[in-house]
Amino acid sequence: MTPPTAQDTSAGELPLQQLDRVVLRFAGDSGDGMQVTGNQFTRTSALFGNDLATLPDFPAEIRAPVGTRPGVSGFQLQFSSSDIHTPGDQPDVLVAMNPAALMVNIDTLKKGGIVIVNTDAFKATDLKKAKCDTNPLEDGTLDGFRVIEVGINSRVSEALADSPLSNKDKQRCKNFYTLGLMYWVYSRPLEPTLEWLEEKFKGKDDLIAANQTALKAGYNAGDIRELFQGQYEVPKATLQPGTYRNVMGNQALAIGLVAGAKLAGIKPVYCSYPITPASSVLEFLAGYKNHGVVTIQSEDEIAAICSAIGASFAGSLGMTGTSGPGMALKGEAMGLAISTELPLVIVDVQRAGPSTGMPTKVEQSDLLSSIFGRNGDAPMPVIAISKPSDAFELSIDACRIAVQYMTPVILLSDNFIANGAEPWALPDLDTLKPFPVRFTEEKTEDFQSFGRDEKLARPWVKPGTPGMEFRIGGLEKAPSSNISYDPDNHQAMTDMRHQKVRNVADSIPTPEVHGAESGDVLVLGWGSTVGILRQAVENAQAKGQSVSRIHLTHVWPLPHGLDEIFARFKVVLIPEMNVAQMTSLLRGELPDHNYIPFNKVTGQPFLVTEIEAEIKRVLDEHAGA
Amino acid sequence: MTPPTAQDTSAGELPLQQLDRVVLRFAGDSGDGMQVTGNQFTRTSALFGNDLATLPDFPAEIRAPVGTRPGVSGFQLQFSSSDIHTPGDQPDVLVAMNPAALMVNIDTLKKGGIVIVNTDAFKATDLKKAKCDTNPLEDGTLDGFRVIEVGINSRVSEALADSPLSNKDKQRCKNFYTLGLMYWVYSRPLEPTLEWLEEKFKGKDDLIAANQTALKAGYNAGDIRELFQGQYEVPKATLQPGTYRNVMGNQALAIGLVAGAKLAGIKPVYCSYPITPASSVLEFLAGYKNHGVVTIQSEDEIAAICSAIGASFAGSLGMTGTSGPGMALKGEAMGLAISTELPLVIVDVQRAGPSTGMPTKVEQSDLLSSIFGRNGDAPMPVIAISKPSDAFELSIDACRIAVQYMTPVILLSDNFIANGAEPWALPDLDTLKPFPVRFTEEKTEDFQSFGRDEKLARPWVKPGTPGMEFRIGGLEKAPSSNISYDPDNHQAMTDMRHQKVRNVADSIPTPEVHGAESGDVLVLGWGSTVGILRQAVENAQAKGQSVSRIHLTHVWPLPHGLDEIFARFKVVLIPEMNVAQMTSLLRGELPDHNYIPFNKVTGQPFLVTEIEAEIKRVLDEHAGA
Amino acid sequence: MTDIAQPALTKKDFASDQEVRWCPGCGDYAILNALQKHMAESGADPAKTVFVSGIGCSSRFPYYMNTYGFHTIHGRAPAVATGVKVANPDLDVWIVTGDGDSLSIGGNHLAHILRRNLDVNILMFNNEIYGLTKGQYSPTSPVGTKKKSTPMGSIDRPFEPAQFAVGSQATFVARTIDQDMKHMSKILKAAAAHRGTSFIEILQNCVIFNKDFYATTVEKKVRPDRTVDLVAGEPMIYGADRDKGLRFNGFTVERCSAEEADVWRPDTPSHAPTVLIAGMRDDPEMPVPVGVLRAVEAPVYEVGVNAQVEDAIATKGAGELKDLVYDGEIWTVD
Amino acid sequence: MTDIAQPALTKKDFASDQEVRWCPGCGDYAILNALQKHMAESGADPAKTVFVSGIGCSSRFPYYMNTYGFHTIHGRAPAVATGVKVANPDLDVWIVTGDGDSLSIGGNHLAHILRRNLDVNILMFNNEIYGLTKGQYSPTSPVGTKKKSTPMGSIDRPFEPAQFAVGSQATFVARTIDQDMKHMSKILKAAAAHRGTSFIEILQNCVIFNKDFYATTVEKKVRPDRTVDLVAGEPMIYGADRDKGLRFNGFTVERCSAEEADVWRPDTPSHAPTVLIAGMRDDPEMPVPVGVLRAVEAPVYEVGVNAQVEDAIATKGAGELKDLVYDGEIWTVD
Ligand SMILES: Cc1ncc(C[n+]2csc(CCOP(=O)(O)OP(=O)(O)O)c2C)c(N)n1
Ligand SMILES: Cc1ncc(C[n+]2csc(CCOP(=O)(O)OP(=O)(O)O)c2C)c(N)n1
Ligand code: SF4
Ligand code: SF4
Ligand SMILES: [Mg+2]
Ligand SMILES: [Mg+2]
Repeated sequence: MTPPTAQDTSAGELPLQQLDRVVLRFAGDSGDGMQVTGNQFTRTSALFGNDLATLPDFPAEIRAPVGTRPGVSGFQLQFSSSDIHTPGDQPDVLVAMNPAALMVNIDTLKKGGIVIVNTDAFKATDLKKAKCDTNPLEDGTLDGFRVIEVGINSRVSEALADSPLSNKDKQRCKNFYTLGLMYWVYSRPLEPTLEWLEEKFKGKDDLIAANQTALKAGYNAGDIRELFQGQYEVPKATLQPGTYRNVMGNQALAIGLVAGAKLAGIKPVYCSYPITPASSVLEFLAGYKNHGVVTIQSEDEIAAICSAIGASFAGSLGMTGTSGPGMALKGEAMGLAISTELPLVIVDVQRAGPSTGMPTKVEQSDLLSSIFGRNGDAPMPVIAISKPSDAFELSIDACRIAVQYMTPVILLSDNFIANGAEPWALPDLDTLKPFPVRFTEEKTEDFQSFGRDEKLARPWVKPGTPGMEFRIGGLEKAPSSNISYDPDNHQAMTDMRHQKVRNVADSIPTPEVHGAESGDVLVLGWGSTVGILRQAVENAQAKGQSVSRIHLTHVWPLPHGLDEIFARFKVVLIPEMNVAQMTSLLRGELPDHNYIPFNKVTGQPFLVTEIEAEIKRVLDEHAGA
Repeated sequence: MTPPTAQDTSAGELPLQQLDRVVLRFAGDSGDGMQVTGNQFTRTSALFGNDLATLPDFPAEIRAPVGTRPGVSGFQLQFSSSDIHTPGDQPDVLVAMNPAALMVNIDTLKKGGIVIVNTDAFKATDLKKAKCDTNPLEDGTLDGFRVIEVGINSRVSEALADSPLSNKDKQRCKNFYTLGLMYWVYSRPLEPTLEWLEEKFKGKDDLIAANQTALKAGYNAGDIRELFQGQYEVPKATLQPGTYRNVMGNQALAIGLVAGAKLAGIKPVYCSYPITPASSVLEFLAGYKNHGVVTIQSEDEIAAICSAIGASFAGSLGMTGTSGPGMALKGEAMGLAISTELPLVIVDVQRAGPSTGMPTKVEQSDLLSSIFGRNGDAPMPVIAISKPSDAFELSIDACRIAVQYMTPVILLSDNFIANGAEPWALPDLDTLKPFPVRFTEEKTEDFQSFGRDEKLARPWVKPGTPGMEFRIGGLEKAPSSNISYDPDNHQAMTDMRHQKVRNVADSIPTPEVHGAESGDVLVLGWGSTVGILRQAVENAQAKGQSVSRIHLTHVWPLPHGLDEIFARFKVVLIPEMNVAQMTSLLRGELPDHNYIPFNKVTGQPFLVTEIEAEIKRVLDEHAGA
Repeated sequence: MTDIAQPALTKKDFASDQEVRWCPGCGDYAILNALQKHMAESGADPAKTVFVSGIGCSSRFPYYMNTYGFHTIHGRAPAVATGVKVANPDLDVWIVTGDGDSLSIGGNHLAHILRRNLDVNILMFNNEIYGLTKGQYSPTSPVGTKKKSTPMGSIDRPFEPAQFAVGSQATFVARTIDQDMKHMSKILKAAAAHRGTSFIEILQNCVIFNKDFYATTVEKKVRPDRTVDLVAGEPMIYGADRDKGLRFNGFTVERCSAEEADVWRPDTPSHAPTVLIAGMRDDPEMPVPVGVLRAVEAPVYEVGVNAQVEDAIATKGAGELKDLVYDGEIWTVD
Repeated sequence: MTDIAQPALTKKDFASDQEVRWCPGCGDYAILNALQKHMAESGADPAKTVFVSGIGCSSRFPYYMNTYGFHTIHGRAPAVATGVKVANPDLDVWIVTGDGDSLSIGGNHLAHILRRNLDVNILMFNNEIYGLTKGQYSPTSPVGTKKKSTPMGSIDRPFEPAQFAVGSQATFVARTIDQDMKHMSKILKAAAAHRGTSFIEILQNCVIFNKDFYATTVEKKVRPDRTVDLVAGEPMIYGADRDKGLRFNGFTVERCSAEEADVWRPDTPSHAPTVLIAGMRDDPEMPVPVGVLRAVEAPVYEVGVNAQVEDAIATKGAGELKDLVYDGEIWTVD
């Protein structure tokens, strides 16, 4: 599909203003379809050619009571004609479908921003459900904002007067009316959504017609246009040339795991027990059976990792995925995979903890437990995805490391990445380097089940191979794989396991420094903070501050070259969504540098402004030093 | 009982030589009763007034095949007329009941040491079982040692010619014959063991008589005496005045947990699933029911910790205990205890890992996983026992911290402590400070289930209390205990949980520096290395080296004052039985010092000489700096 | 256990101040309602009542009861409840769990609490789906269930909860229906009266992810013909006109006329009648049995545990710390 | 599954080079012996045979078989074996476990593998004790067991393994005795022939920590009168003189003369006969049933899982990576 044009031929009389970027937030009840609205706006903008970033924000409950604050569902997106890396700190425009949505979101709206409210949803009962003692439309709550009041319910009823749908069903078209309105304001084409509706409701013509009518009605609501004092246009961005699609983190991750197994030339067996926000990895993979993907929904997380280990033992690529509480359960079995040196990919889509914590909120607090959270000296590589679009590549790399080094690998993602969607510059698949597994099928003179290649990986023998029968287990073993309690052997095996994991660093690139190669402050990040840190650092650099940035994807072992890079900066500033875990790690590993942790543990991503302010604070404190 | 005298009135003609200390090792088949022999020698020496330290060394199998190397059971002890802190690096004397025992242990014997062999057990079949191609008595294996050959089997048969026991049963008295022999050599009294036998076999007069006869026959074996060229005496040590008993680590720990609960004034509920080497904590506690101790043998480790959490929720003191693999399973539930802020004591008797590892061998490799091994930011205090005799005090302290701070606490021990026995200078029980729990029974104006006292502990409300009903769980909560997804609340609660654990440092002493307050090298240890490090550092100090020593019991949070202490030394040398875990921890926490890790991961304790050599190496490298 | 006293408290007194957050129409509301009613009617003391749950939509239950409550971790409620009850046998402990919580991750703890026979009540909300994680099949979903993680249909044969429970030596097993308030109340009362672990499966409607299962099995319109309410000592009769019956024929259950129906005896020592009757679930021709499926007497775990402590004290005397510390061979150094 | 071929390999070929390290006299030796014999006689291919175990004395088993072997972690063998079998259904997978490994920590995985009905064989060595950890009571120890952790006797009511297995929807349940080589061989053969999960409980003598249990139940001298060997299609007869019989009477089993004995039908659709017969274990007057206690047909999990993959390929075509990556709405920027 080629991008449609943004021409609104009917905009005639009202001014058309060009904007570089806009942050838009849709908020309503979970039943109001705000995720669909947001996704449609995103899709249309992507097809149009904007750069963009999104932030869906689900309620914790499946269906919280209608109209209540916990039931509010939100979707924020930033679309732009230039490079952007975050969904934006503060919306320029807030669409609030009811009082609860207004109250939950109004604090984030930019001073002077636009708020579009559905006045039909501000009746006394609505206010009560939202726990508003007074009407926020009247009590001064909205002072300082530009308020655009639209009776969306009535307008939808009017527009759909002729539709055969029930009243209730008609009201379910409210989100498309709103979307139409916003399409007009931002000069977006209707076609992509009109087409999407036909696809989506195929066979249900009344629904297609009603939603399309509502969309157009919103778009054409002439009288409302006046309130906006004009239309805006956010021109196409000059994006990196290439082929794009939108992708969510969990989906890109799932595709990456399949790709990894294909590049290894073996069957992927993904075993998992559902848990928010990792469940959809299982669900995506279950849909890829025609790619030879085997999925097992296990009875619990322990069974899941154990079955994955069994699959790897049998010569497939065992994989498992979960979130924090499930990770805490898998520790013992991770030890088994480490001790038996079997390849395994363990996905951890992090969420806010400790314990059950806040399952739908973001956090990066499983870093140290990923690295250290098992009994004994039990080292294993850990990789951290930064955004949906690199989930593909890093998942492949996790598979590569697993089979090349005969080791379990942890692949960290988080809630923000998992459910966030962004344009993915599709890779040229021919450039992907295969890393085919070569099972050992014959015994050479000096063959040992725990013999070593140049990477220190042991040979992988596949059960079923005649003459190669062997036994392994979690007890300490001699190179022959027989049980050994020999003291020197235990020392040697312990050292071997450590060194093997350290060796992984030889196969990963030193991360790039963005900005000057030396200076006052180096901002170091990992994981899903990447866009925010990039934006903040670019802003700081634009102000002439001596700040550079580095982002880690391979967090254990650390890549080579960091010591030299850190040495070129006065301080290394480490913003993290946890209590200074990366800081502890780096101090333990590369003790000779001045690390400054900057932490936020609210279940919400950092704001660009927060990072900018911290950079400034650190510069003030250390630049002179 | 008052210590019997050491006078051997029959020693007459042979010289009596005084020794300061002796290291003795009994080794035989698991069926040979070497543990009993060792324990009797220990007991007699303790009653006599020596200082001593022991090292039992069990085979991994319950009953390995008779006569094989894996079936060898050993018991080493050092007894001394002066202060000692270790069972000794190398035995002066080795008693080897069969070829397997000889082969497994001969390498550790001091050059020129004495080896006593049971020649009756060196027949061709015995040699085959022990996988000896040639007879070690003849092939030069024993060159450089003083070999004393005794046909123990025949001598026992002779001595018991009149006993009505079967031949097989007679041969089971071999160990007492051997013990008698060693009693003579080291001028030990027979009475304590003669009495013990009467107690032990009460009602089985034939057994009593036979064992007593064997013991005396060994003691009186005049012709063997010649071979020893005399008798030795290790005079009483000038021990710290006080009342003593021998105690094993797991027993002292169990008693400490009971004491802790008594001092807290609440019922201890210990829930555990058996695992080597933690099982005997459960077994000891199950014997203390008349102290109001409740024990539950749970279906697994997860159930065990969960039941303990339930017990604490109900107002008892929940406790659980396990070893490495079990710890790895408890992570998720630990998070629940952290999130709900319930008191709980979690005992981890460490063993060699990773995975199943070497269950009967020692290691200190659960340090970092104890501190970091759970999803989310999930801080919890960690205490490390150093030796059997301080297990009592530190177990009490774990209980104190748990109830005073409303937090789970990990209490680390290890295999070496658990099964090691040593004289315990019994505490004056009147000096133990009670820390009675005060349940909150009424709501003050500002009562909140997660309100805070000056320590930041929340109030403990006991179900059953009228009018105080509340709900808790693992989801993030507001101070009211209601579920909260509020971002600021999560930040505040996360910070609170961290600060509360940090506050524990206010209630623990800064550890003492042994030796000069400043200097070149500070040797830092934790856990069961204490005796070895003490000996090594004292030896180094005696040589005039600039070395001091510090030993941590509270490993998380770190006690106050370490930064200042470390700053007074050029380097901090950290010997550990793991891969530099304490070093990583200290670098992360107190980054400004020069830490040098020194690691041994063989499943065996350090030798004093190894530590001395490393101290020297470090001094050579850094003293000039 | 509690004597039926003059209800001093009303149903409302058992509602906490927390907003209930299940989906509109969810069967959980009715169960909450029934429980609050039961508590009031049985004269329960909120201060002595504890609800312990795992994780799942169902497991949010304790937050809505104005009693003590513990929302623990997934699958572990029986283990936590064991600690609560052993520590304080005076508390009236209720476990609330889902089909995933209790039979997927928590199957082992469920089995063990049943064999130990603690005097607690287990309410297992069976909606044959994982609700909270948004609709994956569960260990009670029938073969062929097409849900998010099984686009081509599930393969695993389901557990039959009553059979699982008796296979774990349960002393009390019952089944009821969220929408049948009267029946639920009756079963709750019977469970509360039972001394030992009462396992109650409640067929519950997840209107969002699995309402079809419910509609074809126990929804009001199909219920009379699709279920049979088994009452101890009464003939096994069902049908809108109560004209249908069930009888045993060797090791099968057969449909028959009401007159020919056998009498139901949930106190039969053998598990056989329970597993036979519960096995009808596999057969679409047969009604789903509800009511008390098994009720036998057996010693109670927490009673035994605490009795040993008392016995030990009675025989050895209440231990003093010094007896433990100053024990065995003691010597003095001056 | 394997056709009985001319035994090309001998029993010895199935012994690994590892020294066997159980206590002298341990019943595990006899079982190892029986297995090696079975493998040789059934013409098994060592390269296609995998033994998976948990942790315990029993679980050391794989080290002694000259096949592929995986000594995993405590209680998890069924989960590991599930992965092995699903990944490669051609492998002949045997699980070796103990009463603690399978019914204490591993109860849930055991239950789930049974309901899924993977085509594997489970050998559960029941010595009613934790051997490896030196003698604590287990979930199969009778009430009142006085061992290390229960000086005043255990309180928990034990599981009855066969009842637990059928409660978990097992399709094949059998019981045999370590010292009865002939019977063991017969049962191993039957289990190997069964398509689906075969659960075999082997009464095993732990001579160190629990030999008394064994002596009073199945030791050679008491065996003829204390056990009954149930054979499909044959009357239930036992006794040294084979003069005693068993018959069903409603929901009870009664002793009777050999002539009056009922015929044993382990393929009865209902679980009832199995739970009835297995329930005799509670009654010291009744013999312990051995033999095949249940054998029914049901679909096999790994077959279904892999068939879905094949079906998907057949209907959608074998997927190429580009189909996944270049999927959905694609646009280009030049
Ligand atoms: C250790 C762990 N694993 C997985 C989850 C995710 N999870 C929460 S509830 C649930 C299943 C819920 O199903 P059910 O018990 O049937 O309850 P329902 O929501 O249907 O009432 C799962 C898989 C979790 N919270 N913790
Ligand atoms: C996670 C974990 N918990 C506990 C243990 C200790 N453990 C090893 S085997 C065992 C029980 C063994 O009993 P059983 O399964 O009956 O085997 P047996 O030794 O009697 O053959 C226990 C508790 C362990 N190895 N791992
Ligand atoms: S998802 Fe289903 S079970 Fe959960 S609250 Fe909604 S309707 Fe109820
Ligand atoms: S302890 Fe018991 S089960 Fe284990 S090897 Fe010895 S006799 Fe066998
Ligand atoms: Mg459910
Ligand atoms: Mg056992």
